[in-house]
Amino acid sequence: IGEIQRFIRDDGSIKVSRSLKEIGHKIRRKRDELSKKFGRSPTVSEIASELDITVEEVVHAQEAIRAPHSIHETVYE
Amino acid sequence: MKNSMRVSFSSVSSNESFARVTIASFIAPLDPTMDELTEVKTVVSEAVTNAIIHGYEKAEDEIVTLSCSIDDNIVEITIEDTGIGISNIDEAIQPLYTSKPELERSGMGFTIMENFMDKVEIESAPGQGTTVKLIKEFQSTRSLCN
Amino acid sequence: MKNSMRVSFSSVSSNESFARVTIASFIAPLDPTMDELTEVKTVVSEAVTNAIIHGYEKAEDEIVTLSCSIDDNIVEITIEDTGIGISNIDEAIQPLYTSKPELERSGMGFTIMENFMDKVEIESAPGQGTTVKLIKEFQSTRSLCN
Ligand SMILES: Nc1ncnc2c1ncn2[C@@H]1O[C@H](COP(=O)(O)OP(=O)(O)O)[C@@H](O)[C@H]1O
Ligand SMILES: Nc1ncnc2c1ncn2[C@@H]1O[C@H](COP(=O)(O)OP(=O)(O)O)[C@@H](O)[C@H]1O
Ligand SMILES: [Mg+2]
Ligand SMILES: [Mg+2]
Repeated sequence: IGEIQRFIRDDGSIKVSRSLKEIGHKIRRKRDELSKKFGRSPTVSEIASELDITVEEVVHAQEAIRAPHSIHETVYE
Repeated sequence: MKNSMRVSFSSVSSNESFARVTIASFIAPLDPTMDELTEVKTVVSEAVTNAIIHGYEKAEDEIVTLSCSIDDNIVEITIEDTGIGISNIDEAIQPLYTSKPELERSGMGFTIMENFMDKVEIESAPGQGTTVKLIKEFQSTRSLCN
Repeated sequence: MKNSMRVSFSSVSSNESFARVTIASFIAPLDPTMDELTEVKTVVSEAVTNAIIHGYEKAEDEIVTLSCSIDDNIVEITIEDTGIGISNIDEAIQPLYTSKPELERSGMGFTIMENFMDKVEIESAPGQGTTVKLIKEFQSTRSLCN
């Protein structure tokens, strides 16, 4: 129920595609920032706690900003 | 759009989160609102938790199965276990009824499912297990109104 | 930690993304790095895409099965189809080899799998289908070193 209230505060009528993309961009920025800071790739839970979101959200939102047909960008980015 | 999936997983509580992400990711192509997505994740969570703590009484080496089929904008979800089953379904679905008050269960699982979904069907036999079927129709024309 | 799951889904290309999120969510409790997560998603993606476009030649009414088991920090993933199969596996795994140059395939799918995973095993029989098994050991002590 806490999860529900949080989404209502965040305007729950927003489309999933848009909301996930926004979170996805935050994840990407935070990943780059923490990679520099740590000198290694941050873990999923480090990203989640820095952004104050759940690991579930990290996992689902990360997919939303993947451009389709760009497997090689994903690999070599 | 027609699509279906069926996933079986160990009855460990960390898989509640796995089930939530799995269903969310499967219905994401329908582009629901965040509220709708949260509702579907919540009902799946409730049913999977029931399977683990009631059906299997927390035994971790059992299997829970989650299926989902999408036919146009109709989503049908089932959660199955082969656990102890429910002997009195009418009693079980009463708001606040719980057979495990010692676990601080709210007794609101089935009520939440009935609230968030268009249809809830429970099939259960003592000693055989429980299947909960959840159906919801999503608005298909919403993207035209944006 | 011991856990396993097995998911079957329709051979439609939108399920490539579903498979990526599903595997990511299942291994998330191991707390992988974002790089490791991307790598695992990529190999699953490559294998699922192969099943759909090569195994089933884009027929959308077939079934692809993805399984994963976690035993401590060892992750074993299989991707199965019951499609056309591979007659010459040694040739198929060569970097740049593709049987479908007309689709602008890179021929790098198996090479990517071999790069990102500790072990890749392919079982295939023409007319019967293909099973790709991928194994990777994750660091179990990462959280202790922080
Ligand atoms: N999968 C199941 N297997 C066996 N019993 C179940 C199952 N799901 C629900 N029940 C029974 O129905 C009751 C009500 O479920 P629910 O509304 O979710 O409340 P709660 O889980 O808080 O007890 C449970 O207390 C349990 O007795
Ligand atoms: N699941 C499969 N079923 C049938 N053939 C396959 C399968 N996976 C791979 N192959 C064969 O192996 C070749 C190499 O695969 P891959 O390295 O992924 O390159 P690509 O997919 O770009 O062709 C494919 O072109 C195809 O002939
Ligand atoms: Mg309950
Ligand atoms: Mg390929």
